[in-house]
Amino acid sequence: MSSPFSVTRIADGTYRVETDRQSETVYVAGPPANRWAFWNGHVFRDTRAAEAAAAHAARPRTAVVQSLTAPMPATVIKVLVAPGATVKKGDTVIILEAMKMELPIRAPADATVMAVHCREGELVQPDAPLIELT
Amino acid sequence: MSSPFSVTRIADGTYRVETDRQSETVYVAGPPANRWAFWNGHVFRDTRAAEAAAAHAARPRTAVVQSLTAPMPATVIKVLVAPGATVKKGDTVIILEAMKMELPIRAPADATVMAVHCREGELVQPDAPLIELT
Amino acid sequence: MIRRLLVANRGEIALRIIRACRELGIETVAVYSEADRRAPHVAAADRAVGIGPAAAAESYLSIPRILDAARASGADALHPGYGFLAENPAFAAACEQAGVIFVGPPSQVLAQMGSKIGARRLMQTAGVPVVPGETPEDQSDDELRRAVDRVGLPAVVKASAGGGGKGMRLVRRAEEIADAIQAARREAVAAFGDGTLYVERLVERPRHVEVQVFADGHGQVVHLFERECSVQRRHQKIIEESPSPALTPALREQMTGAAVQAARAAGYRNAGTIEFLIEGTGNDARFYFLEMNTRLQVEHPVTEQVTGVDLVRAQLVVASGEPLPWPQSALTQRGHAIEARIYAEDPSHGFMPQAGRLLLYREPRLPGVRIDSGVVEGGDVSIYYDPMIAKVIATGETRESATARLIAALRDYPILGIRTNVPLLLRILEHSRFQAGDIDTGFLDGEGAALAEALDIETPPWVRAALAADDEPSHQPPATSHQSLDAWDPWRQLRDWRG
Amino acid sequence: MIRRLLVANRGEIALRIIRACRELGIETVAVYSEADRRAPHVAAADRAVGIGPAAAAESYLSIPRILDAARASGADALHPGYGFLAENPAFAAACEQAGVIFVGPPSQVLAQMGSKIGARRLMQTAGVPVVPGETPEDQSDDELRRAVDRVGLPAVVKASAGGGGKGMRLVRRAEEIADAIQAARREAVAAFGDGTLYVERLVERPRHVEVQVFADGHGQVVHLFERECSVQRRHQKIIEESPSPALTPALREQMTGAAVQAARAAGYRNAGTIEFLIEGTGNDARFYFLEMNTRLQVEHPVTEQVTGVDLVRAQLVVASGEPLPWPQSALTQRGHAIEARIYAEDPSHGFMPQAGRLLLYREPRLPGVRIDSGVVEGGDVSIYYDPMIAKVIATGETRESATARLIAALRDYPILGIRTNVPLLLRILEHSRFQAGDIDTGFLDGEGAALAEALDIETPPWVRAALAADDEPSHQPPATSHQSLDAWDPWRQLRDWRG
Repeated sequence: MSSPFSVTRIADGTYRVETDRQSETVYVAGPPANRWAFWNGHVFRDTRAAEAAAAHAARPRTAVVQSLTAPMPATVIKVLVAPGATVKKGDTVIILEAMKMELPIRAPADATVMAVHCREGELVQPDAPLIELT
Repeated sequence: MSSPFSVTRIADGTYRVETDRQSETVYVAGPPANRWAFWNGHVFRDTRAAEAAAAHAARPRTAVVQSLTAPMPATVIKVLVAPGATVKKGDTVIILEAMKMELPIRAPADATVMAVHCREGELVQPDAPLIELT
Repeated sequence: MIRRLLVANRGEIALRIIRACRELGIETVAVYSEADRRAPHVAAADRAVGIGPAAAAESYLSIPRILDAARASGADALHPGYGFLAENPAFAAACEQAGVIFVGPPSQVLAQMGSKIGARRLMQTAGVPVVPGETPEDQSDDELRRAVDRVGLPAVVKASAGGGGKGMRLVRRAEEIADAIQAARREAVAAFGDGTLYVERLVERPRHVEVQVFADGHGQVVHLFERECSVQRRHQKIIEESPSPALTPALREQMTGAAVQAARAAGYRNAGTIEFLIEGTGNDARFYFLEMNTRLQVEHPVTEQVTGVDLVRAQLVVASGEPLPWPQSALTQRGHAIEARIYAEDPSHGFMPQAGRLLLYREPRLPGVRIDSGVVEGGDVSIYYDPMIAKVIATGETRESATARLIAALRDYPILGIRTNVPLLLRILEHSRFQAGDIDTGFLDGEGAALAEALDIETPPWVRAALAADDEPSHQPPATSHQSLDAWDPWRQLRDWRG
Repeated sequence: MIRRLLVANRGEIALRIIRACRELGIETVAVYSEADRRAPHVAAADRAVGIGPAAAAESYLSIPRILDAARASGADALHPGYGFLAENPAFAAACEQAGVIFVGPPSQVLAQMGSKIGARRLMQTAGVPVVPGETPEDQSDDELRRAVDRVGLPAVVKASAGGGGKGMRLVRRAEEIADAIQAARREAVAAFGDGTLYVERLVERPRHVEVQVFADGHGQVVHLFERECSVQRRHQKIIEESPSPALTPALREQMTGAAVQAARAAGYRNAGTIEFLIEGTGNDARFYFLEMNTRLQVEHPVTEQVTGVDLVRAQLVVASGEPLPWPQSALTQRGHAIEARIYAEDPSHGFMPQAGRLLLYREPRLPGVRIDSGVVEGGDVSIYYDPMIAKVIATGETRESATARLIAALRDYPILGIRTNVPLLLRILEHSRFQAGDIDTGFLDGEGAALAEALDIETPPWVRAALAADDEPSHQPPATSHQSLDAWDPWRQLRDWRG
């Protein structure tokens, strides 16, 4: 890849990116699957890993199974569906609680519940699959 | 070794040292040969490595050769003696410059110059042997 | 003087209190839940006592557990911070009974000011303006109409039992009164089974301005000027400043005078805040008592910066029984200070609270910028407690320079691993209405959505270049005190990308 | 307004200037020697230009190289900081000729105030008190005796050509005059081949107190009160504070008035400092002009803290041709601020300068504590430049609370890898004479050795325990953004040593 930028690592996670006319400080952190950057008050998520995964997933498959995951560490307050149930788009399937707020997890489309991977009262981690729909 | 202290590492180089009645924060940094600690405005050098080296050096030897070393990164301004020369205790043998100040390196005892390991104008690092006396 | 103080809180405010104690030579005892075992406030205190599981109800909100910790550690005083039990009269009373100094007002003052009705009544007898309103004994249409006449137009007729906007009707013109009463009563009966109506003057485009007061046990009461807190999202303050751009000197004098009167009437002691709503501008402005906060406020640094005093230190001095360190005549308001609260939340996705590890967290170091925070790089933002992780307080000679400093600080404050409201804060501070000082409490609820939508920008090429450089597997781990330092060069030129 | 400014300096002052520019929207250009390629000021500026090898004479002191950098980068202004070329009239003149705004006074003012004799003469004509002294044309014994009478006792008779104490005699009583003249003349001839004698009043136990002044190009001159700088080691300031504990309100008024007069007489522009010596205390105190510093001082933050203004910002505003941002009537002195300078030197070993890598460097975060520094953990303290690595400025309501804050900050400021004067600073701040405000410029040269000797204490057992724990090979490297974070727990309980 050719780029007009000269990049210097000036401290842990800190990069100076320069051209002849410009110099910017960019902060980068996180593993490839969860990469973040900061510049001048803006935050960016690096989506290349996700894009690669999406490209991989784009190959034809016999059935599309979709996992719903927790967006952050949270406690499972309520599991509203059981495997085999059919749900409509927008139906709340699980309620999480995090930071004193309830977070409903909704079905992104009409679907059938394939599996439930969490229990009420359980503390779940980000990106942990909670439920699978097909 | 038994100790009445509970030690918890609370951050990189930072330790909380506790007894039932007391809790202190101590900072530690550096490789074993150059170990430093900080507590409550006081700085400590860990002398155990140096002591071990001294104990090792205490074994009988046929000739005692002493290296004089630079106390800090410095520039060699002047080398005043050549191998074979005899020097008296207190004689200046090398002049270093560091931080805009001259630092004379003096003979710790009457001695003969065995070897000179630096040249004028050279930048020397701490603990680098500059000259050997016997 | 207090000798050993238990800090019944966590996060940035616990650190703030511990630091004030250190300067006064007071020993500190932290308390922590299981989730906070490794939190910065635990490391900062002289000693620390575990008080239970992560859930606040079983730890930071448990009166018996906190009192047990105070007894076990031999603390002779307790600072509640803000939130949690800070305004709980039963907690203050329990401290008083246990012989532990509660750093705050007496429990009966907490009880009285905690009741909205009690506080309103007290203010009225003290001559402090309250929003005109009444629940007529006689609920006939005629009497309700007369009540509307008394409170003045525009007015709101609403269910006395209600809340949440149900059974509420706005009356702008006299002709609308009859219909409004009928409609409100119908909805009130339907929603609450009780048709009793309350009539209140509508405060239009209100600004939220509060006055810091301080009283000692020797009859001295002072004020420390005002804080403007109109930038709110759903009643949650986000940006606070002092002086308020909305106050004329005459209005300031009236409001601070009313606040001192209010504190005197309440028999107040220690630091407190009288919150007011302001309607109108300039010489037409009117102010109304909203409520009293019987504790140190989150936004107290704004006052510290413009007055040059240490409010937490003064709290400890006054709680020890000593007189206030300053007479009113010694207190001045100089320059301008603005505080922005950093929340772990995602403004682009419905302000969803964020939790996780701070992969990178570097506080800016700028002259005139103070950061009160409770987190460190590598630490976790937990799901259990308030999502506010830091406060940035900028001080300058003028409102413009303080704002410029705050903007510079936020642009230089990388927080990675969780989303925060920093990008939104910047959009607010750069907004023409904010810069003109033309903000009422409805500003953010009105404009916030548009601001939040505009937050995501295209990733600039220099950011892509830095991400690509960070991908390179070549670079070595950063220095630590345990590795060979000679091998490590934090400034190493990675490569020239021009090639 | 200035659009792009070249910072002709390094270290903390370069960072300070860059930050002020950022707030004003001024682009910054850093310069760096080869030794400073990776220094923090280079990273902080918008762009950076290399100007030569490590030796200052070939980089930071090279007028042509710095002007080349200014031209190449298109800078329309240049801030010299302090030290290096800041008070060099030829440098200011070169900037003026190159059409680059020099942020400081005009070159001819630098030239005049840089000459001790010229400055002294100017002050005398402006009516500012100078230490009485003269070199009589007629060098006869009688005329010299009359000169001693005129300057007053105690007096010093010294070689006019001399320095370093040679040919110097102290005269306390009139009877000693004849012998002193003979002895001084003999030594003067022997040492310098010139027997001309200078007679000067001896200032006993002098305090060093300076007044900050500021002048714009529109005829406005203000003062920003005083700084007390009597804690010095060999004329090197170590601790500075404002207000001075030695000044009565009357003396402050006289001195600040004299300083404004002096600045007016000098045709001064931008920020400057008039240094005075004070003799005696209370109402008997007298003050004498010592010299004028025609630049921003190292200790300027002390003034910023007590007056609430930003001196660097004002420098940039005034250099742009705008009027001073404050009339005298708007300037107030509130609270107390103390600054301690942290030097990389070893007080226990003859104050030998230290250089090396900062193995651990953590700045304390305390309310009311400002740190202006130019180093980072993992960075190198170089042998090439000034050994001052940071300034800690504590502000409080009173001298006692500011001192307590400064002590708390220094006790919480670990710097490992090189020795610093932090332990000595603590001993000075805790000294009864310092705490009583009873310090003259001889204090540290008198008591310093004893203080420095008492610095080394026995390693306490808890420090040994931490060192032993750090030996354990078991612990993992700290988290970085590049390693798996899940595996790392920075707060891991290492072990219980009670076992």
